Amino acid sequence: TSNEPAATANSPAPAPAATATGGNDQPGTKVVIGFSAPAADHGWIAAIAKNAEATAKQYPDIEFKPVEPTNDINAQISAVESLIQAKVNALVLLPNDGQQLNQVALAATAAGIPVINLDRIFPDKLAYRTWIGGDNYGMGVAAGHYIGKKLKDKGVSNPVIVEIQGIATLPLTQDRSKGFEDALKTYGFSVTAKQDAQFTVETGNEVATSLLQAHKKIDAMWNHDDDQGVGVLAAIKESGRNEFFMVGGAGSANAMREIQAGSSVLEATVTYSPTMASSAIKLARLVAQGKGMTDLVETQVPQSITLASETITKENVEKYLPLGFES
Amino acid sequence: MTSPDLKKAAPSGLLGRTGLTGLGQARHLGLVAALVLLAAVGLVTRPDTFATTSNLVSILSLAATIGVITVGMTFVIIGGGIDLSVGAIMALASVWATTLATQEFGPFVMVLCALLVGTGAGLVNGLLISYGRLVPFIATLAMLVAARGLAQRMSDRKTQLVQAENTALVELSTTRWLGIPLLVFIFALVVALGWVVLNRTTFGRRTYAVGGNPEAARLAGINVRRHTMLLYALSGLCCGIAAVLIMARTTTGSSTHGDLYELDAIAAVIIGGTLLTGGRGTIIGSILGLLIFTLITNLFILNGLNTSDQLIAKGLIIVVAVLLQRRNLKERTL
Amino acid sequence: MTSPDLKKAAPSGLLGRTGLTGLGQARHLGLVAALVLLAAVGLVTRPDTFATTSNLVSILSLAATIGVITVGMTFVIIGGGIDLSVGAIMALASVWATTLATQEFGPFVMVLCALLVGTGAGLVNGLLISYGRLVPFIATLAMLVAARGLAQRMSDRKTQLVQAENTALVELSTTRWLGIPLLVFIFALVVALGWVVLNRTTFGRRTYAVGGNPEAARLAGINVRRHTMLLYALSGLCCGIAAVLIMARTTTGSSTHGDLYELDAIAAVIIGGTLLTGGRGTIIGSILGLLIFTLITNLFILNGLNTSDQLIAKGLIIVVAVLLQRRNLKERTL
Amino acid sequence: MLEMRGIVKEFPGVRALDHVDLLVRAGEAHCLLGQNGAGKSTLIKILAGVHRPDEGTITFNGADYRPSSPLHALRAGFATIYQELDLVDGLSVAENILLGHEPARLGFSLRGRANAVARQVLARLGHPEIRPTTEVGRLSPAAKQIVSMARALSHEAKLIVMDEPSAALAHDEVANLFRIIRELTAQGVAVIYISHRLEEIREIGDRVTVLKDGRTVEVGLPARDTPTDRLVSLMTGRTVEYLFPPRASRPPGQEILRVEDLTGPGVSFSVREGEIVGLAGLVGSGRTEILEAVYGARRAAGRVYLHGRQVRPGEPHTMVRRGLGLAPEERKAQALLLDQSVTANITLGSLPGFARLGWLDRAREAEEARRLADLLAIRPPDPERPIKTLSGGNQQKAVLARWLVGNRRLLLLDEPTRGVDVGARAELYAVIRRLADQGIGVLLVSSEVPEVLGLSDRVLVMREGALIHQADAAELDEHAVLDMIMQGSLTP
Ligand SMILES: Nc1ncnc2c1ncn2[C@@H]1O[C@H](COP(=O)(O)OP(=O)(O)OP(=O)(O)O)[C@@H](O)[C@H]1O
Ligand SMILES: Nc1ncnc2c1ncn2[C@@H]1O[C@H](COP(=O)(O)OP(=O)(O)OP(=O)(O)O)[C@@H](O)[C@H]1O
Ligand SMILES: [Mg+2]
Ligand SMILES: [Mg+2]
Repeated sequence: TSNEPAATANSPAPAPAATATGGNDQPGTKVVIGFSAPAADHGWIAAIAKNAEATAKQYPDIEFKPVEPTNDINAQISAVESLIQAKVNALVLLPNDGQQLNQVALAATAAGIPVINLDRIFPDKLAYRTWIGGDNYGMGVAAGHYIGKKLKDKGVSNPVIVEIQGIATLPLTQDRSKGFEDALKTYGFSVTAKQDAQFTVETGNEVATSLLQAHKKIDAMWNHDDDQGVGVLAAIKESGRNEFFMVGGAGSANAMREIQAGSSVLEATVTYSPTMASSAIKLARLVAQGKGMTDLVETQVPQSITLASETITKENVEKYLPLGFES
Repeated sequence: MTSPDLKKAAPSGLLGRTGLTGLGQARHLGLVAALVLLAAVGLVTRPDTFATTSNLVSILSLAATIGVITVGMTFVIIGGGIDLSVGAIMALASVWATTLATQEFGPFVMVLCALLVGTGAGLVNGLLISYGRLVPFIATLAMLVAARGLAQRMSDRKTQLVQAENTALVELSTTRWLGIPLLVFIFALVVALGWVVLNRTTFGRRTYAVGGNPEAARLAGINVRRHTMLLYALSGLCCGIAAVLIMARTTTGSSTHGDLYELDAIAAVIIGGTLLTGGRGTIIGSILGLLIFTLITNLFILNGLNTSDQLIAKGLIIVVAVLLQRRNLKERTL
Repeated sequence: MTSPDLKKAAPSGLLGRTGLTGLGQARHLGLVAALVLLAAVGLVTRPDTFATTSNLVSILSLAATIGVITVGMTFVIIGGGIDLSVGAIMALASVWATTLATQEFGPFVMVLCALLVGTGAGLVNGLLISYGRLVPFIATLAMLVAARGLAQRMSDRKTQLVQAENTALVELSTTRWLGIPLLVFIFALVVALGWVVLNRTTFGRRTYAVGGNPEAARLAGINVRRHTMLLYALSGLCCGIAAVLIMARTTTGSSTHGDLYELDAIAAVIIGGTLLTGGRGTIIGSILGLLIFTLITNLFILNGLNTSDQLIAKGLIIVVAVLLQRRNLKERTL
Repeated sequence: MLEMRGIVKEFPGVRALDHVDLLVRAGEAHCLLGQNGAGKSTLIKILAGVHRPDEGTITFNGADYRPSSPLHALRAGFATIYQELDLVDGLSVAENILLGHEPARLGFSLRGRANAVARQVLARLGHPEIRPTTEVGRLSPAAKQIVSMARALSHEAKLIVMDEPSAALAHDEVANLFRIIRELTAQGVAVIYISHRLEEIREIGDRVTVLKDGRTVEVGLPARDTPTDRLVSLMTGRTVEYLFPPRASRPPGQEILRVEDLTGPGVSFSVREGEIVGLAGLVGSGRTEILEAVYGARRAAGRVYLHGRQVRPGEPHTMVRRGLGLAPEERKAQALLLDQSVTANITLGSLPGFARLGWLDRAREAEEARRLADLLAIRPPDPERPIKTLSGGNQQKAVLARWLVGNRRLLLLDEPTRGVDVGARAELYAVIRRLADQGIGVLLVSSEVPEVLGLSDRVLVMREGALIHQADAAELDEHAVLDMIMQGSLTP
C-alpha cells in the first residue's frame, strides 16, 4: 500500500492525519486540481474517488474539481476537455483506458497542465508528468507464488488451479493473469480453468457457482478482486466445499477480516491499494506548486512510482487491517 | 366449412383454453427442442458433470433470481409495457434491506422491507406511466438511473453484508429440502403463482386485453390506468422477491446487484414468444427462454470456453434457437 | 359527410406538409423548452464556462458519435423495428479498421473498412429479420453479443492504436474549421442527410408506412421485407460512420467502444417523440432528445456532482423533460 | 375478361373456398353476394395477390394470371379496396393515395406532383375538401374510406375490386360512389362489388355471383331482374321473412337515461325502459360523439342523468358498472382483441360476472359464449377460435354479443349491423327487440335510414351536431328523414 515511506512523501495517505514531517504540507500557492476517474460502480474505484477527495480536503491550498465519473470513453474525453478549458493547475487522471485517453492527455500537457496519471497508464510518456499506480503483473506474481509455494510444500502434483478474473477487456486483468501464469510456471504448475466476472458481487457469485460445478475437486483458487470475492465466498459456502484454499486480490477490509477469522477458504489476499489516489493528489499539488518530495534527494517529483503488491495472510493481517478499504 | 374441419383447428391440451392455442404450443415445442439440444451438448461434452443433480440444482439456483424478475416482466410486457428498472429496483431493495438500521429488526423485517421497497418503486413507475402518461420506456429508464443512484447513496457504494445474527436469510440459499435449496422452491412458487394469475384470474385476462388493444379494453369497461399501474407494482414486487433471493445467495446487499438484468429478462420473455407490442405471451415460454440462456452460460463454463468465443457462440445459438420457432412476418413487431 | 365537418378535422400549421403536424410541433416545443431550461441552469450555475464556444463545441463533439447512431436508430424505429446491436457493431467496425493489416493501406481504406463492416453487419441483421423472420429484438441482441465477441477476438481484447502514419484519420477530431472540429461537421451532415432521406425521398416516406402499418404497406405493393432489410443496413452504415468518429476521437479501435450506446440511442429517439411501435417520429426530435441527454451530462461535468446524486438527478430530469411533452394515453405504447 | 375456375383455399381448419368459379366481363359491375364468412373477401384477396390459391386457375384477358404479391397484382391492373381500412395513419392523404407508386425523380418524391394527383382523384370522387396534406390519422372513418377509394382509383386499373366500400358510407356518399362506378364501367373497366345491401346491388350491379359456404351457388345472374327473395334464399338457403320485428305493444317504462345539452345546446332527450331510440344523421353529424359522451369515453359539455340522478360520466369503467354498454363503431380499433378467442372477446365486458374473488369460472364462460354464438349464428360456430380468423361480419356479431352477457340496463349501439349479412341482420334485430322487451333501453346509431326507422320506437334526427327533430318512428318515413338530414348539407 502506498503509505510506505518509500513510495510517497511523508504522510500516510488514507487517514486524514496530516502529520507533516517535511515542509511539503505547509500551505503554498493556491492550486486547482482536476480529477477524472471511471464511474464508481465498484468498491475499489469508489475508494479511489473517496481517497482523492478526502486528501484534497486536507489542504486549504487545493481547490478540488472532480468531474462526472463515467465508463464511456467518449464522455470521459469530454470531461477532461472541460477541465482543460477550465484551466486547472494540475490534472489527476484515472482513464478508463490509457490508450484511448492518450490524445486528450497529450492535449492537456500541451496546454501546460501537468497530468498525474493514476493507475492505468498512458502509452505515450509525453502524455503525463508522473505516473503512480499499482503493479498488476506483480499482483499476479504474488498470488502465483503464494499458491505455487503452498501446493509445492503440500506435495500436490498436477493441482487443479482455478482463476476468477475481473473484467476481461481491461489491460490490468490481462497483466494480472500473465503474472499469475508466469509465477506458477516456476513451480511447474499451470491454470486449469479461468473465467472472467465483472468485478461485482453478483457476477463473482454466478461464475464461482458454475466453476464449482465444472471442477469437482479444486486445489487452489485465485480471485482477482475482493469485491467480487464476497460473492465467490458465498457461492463456496453454499456449495459446502472446503477442499481448497483461495487467494484474493486488492485487499478490502472485508477480505482481511475473513482472513483474520480463518473460518473460510480465503487464506490470503494480494494488495492493490486505492490509497494511490491520495498519493496522486499530493503529487499533483507538489507538481503544480513546483515542489519536490522532501524525503528524496531529487528536487522534482519523480516521473513514475509503482506501488508494490503485498501478500496479506493471517500472520500479518493485523498490520494491514486499518488500511483495507470498505468495499 | 364442415365440422370435421373445425375440429382439426380446435386445440386441446394444457393451454388450449386460454386463447393462445396451437401456435402457443408449437412455440413451446421449439423452445423445448432448443433446451433438449443444449442438454444433449452438455451430456456429450461433459458427461461426468453436466447431468449431476448438483449441476442441475445449481442451474436452477442461478436462474432463480432473474427468473422471478422474468415473471413480473412477462406481465408487464403482455400488458403492453416494458420495465427497464427491474435490476435497479432489485439493487435498491437489497441495499435498503441490508442497512444496519433494517438489519436490527431481524430477517423477517428485512424480507418485508425488500418487498415493500420493490413494490413501492414499481408503484411509482406505474403512477408515472398510467397517470403521468410517460411512455414506459422513459419512465422506467428514469427509475433505473434514480434507483441505482439512491442505492449508491444509501450504501455509500459499499457492499453491505448480511449480519451474522440474520443468517436465517442466508439459509434460504444453503438449506436444502429434498436436496434442493429453498430458493429454488421460492422460484417455482412464484412461477406457479404467476401462471395461475395470468391464466385463471380476471386480472390475467385483463392483462391480455390491456396489452392487446388498450382502447378496446377501455371501452369494454376495464380501468386501463389502474390495471397498468398494478402491473408495474407487480413487477416491482417480483424485484423485491428477487432482492431477497440475491441477498440469500450472495449474503450481501449492493448497488451493483442486477446490472443489466433488464436486458436478460426482456430477452427471455421475448425468446419465450411474448410480443413486445403486448397482448400475447406465456409465463412458461418466458421461463423456458430464461433456462435456455442459463443453460448456455453453464455449458460454456463447464467447457471452459473463453468469453469472446462464448459471446460469438451465444449470438449464433440465440439465432438458431429462435429459428427453431420461426414466426411469420405478420406477427412481426419489435 | 359534408365539407364543413371535414374541414373541422383538417389541421393547418407550419409542418402541415410533412404529414406530422400540430402534435409534432408541440412535441418539439416541449423538447426545446427542456433544452432551454437546462441551458438556463448551466448559465446560472456556471456563468463563466457554460456558454463559452469551447464548451458548446465540446458538447457537440460528445454528441457526434452517438448522434450519428441515433439517426440510423430513428429510421429503424420508425420502420417498426429496434436495433440493440449498434454499439457492438461500432466496436467491431473500429477494431476491424484498426487491425495492423488494414492500417497498412492508409486512412482512406480504414474508413472504407469501417463503413463496409458496419453496413455488412447491419445487412446481416436485416436478413435475419426480414427473411429469417426473427423478431428484431432477438436478432439484434444476438448480433450484439456476437459482434462484441468477434471484436474481442480480433483485437485479442487489446486496445488498438491508430498508427502514426494514419494520423489523417485523427485529424477529423483535431482539425478545426471556423473553430469547430471536422467531426462535428460530419455529424451535422449525417443529420441533414438523414432528414432529407426521411422527409423527401420515397424511401423515407415508405419507412413510415412499413412501420405504421406493414400490412397496408404490403397491400400497397411495397416490398416490405426488402425495405426492412435496408433499414438495418442503413443503421449499420451509421454505426460504421460512428466508428470512424470514435477512432478519430480516441485514436483507437477497441472492443469496448460503444458499450450501452444502444440504450442511449433508443432513449434519445423515444424522448424525441418517436413511438417504439413505429410509424411516427422525426430526426429532429431524436437529435433534440440526444442533446438533452448530452447537456445533462455536460452540466454534471461542469458542476462536479457526485455520481449517486447525478443519477438521482438524471432520473428526475428525464421525468420532468418528458412531462413537458406529455402525450395522451391513446398513443401510449412502449 | 377475368375467369376464375375451381379456386380452392384452405386456412388451418377451414376450407374458405371450395371450387369457386367467377367470370367477369370487361366494363361490367359484377356483384358478389354471400353471407358472412361465405368467402367473398378471401376470393378477392386471391385476385389481389394477398393469398395464394391451393387449387384452381385464373386467366385474365386470355393469359394465365398467378399473382405472387400485391405488387404483382397492381402491376397487372388489379386495384382493390379492402374491407378493413388499410391506411397508414402517420402519412398524409396524398402519400397514402400514392403509396407504393409515388411520383419520384431519383428517389426523391415529387410532393407537388403527388398532391396535384391526389387532389385530382379526390375531386373526381366529389371530395375536393379533403386536403392532400392532411394526416390520415386525423380523418373520420368515412373520410378514410374515401381515401381508400381514391387510392384504388389512382392506379390505372383494368379491374377494381371493392369489398364493402359502402359499409362506412352514408346515403349521399353511396350515390357518389355509384357515379364513379358508372364512369369506370363506361370506360371498359370492370368492377367487382361486394355489399350486403341488396338494394345497392340492384341499383349498380350488372350481374351477380352468389357464394354460400365457400361454394359458388349461382354464376352471373342478372342483377336487376332476379327477385330479392331468390337472392336471399340462394345466399342463406332459406327465406327470410319479415325483416323488422314488431314493436313492443306495451308502453315504455321508467326513464333510464336523460341528457341535457350534451355535446351542444339543444341536444336533450331521454331513453326509457324497453325503448329503442334511434339516432339518424349523416356521417360526421355528431352521433358517435353523443354515445361516447354518455359512456364517459369522451369529454363533452352537458348533463347526463341515469334513473333521474345526475352522474358525471368519468371513464367507461364507471359507466359499465352502472349498467351501460357500448358497441363501438370501428370494431378493429375499438372493440376487438384480435389475438384472443371469440370467447375471451365476448366475456371481456362482464368478467366479474364469471369470477369469484378474481378466479375465472372458465366452464361457465365457454358455455355462455357458445350460447351467444348460437344465438347470433357466429360462424364458424367454435368460440375458441382466435377472433381474427373470423370474417368481418362475424366479428361484428361478437362485438354485439359482448353486451348481451349479464344484466345491462342501457345499450349504446354504434352502427351495430355494419358488414352483417341480410339473414344475420334479421336475427340481430330480433335479439335487440327482445332485449328491449325485457326492459333494457337501447340507443342506436345507424347510417341506414330504413334500419333506424324499422327498428326504433323513437327517432332523433341529427344534423351538424344539432338535434333537429324527435318523433315516434311510426310518424316518419324514409323520405322525410332523408330530407331532414341532408337539408343544406350537400356540398354545392
Ligand atoms: N386468415 C384466416 N385464417 C383462418 N381462417 C380465415 C382467415 N381469413 C378468413 N378465414 C375464414 O374463411 C372464411 C371466409 O371468410 P371471408 O372473410 O372471405 O368471408 P366474407 O364472405 O368476406 O364475409 P363477410 O361478409 O363477413 O366479410 C371464414 O370462415 C373465415 O373464418
Ligand atoms: N378524433 C377526432 N378528432 C377530431 N375531430 C373528431 C374526431 N372524431 C370525430 N371528430 C369530429 O367530431 C364530429 C362528430 O363526429 P362523430 O364521429 O360523432 O359523427 P357521427 O355522426 O357519429 O359520424 P359517424 O357515422 O362517422 O360516426 C365530426 O365533425 C368529426 O369530424
Ligand atoms: Mg369480407
Ligand atoms: Mg359514428
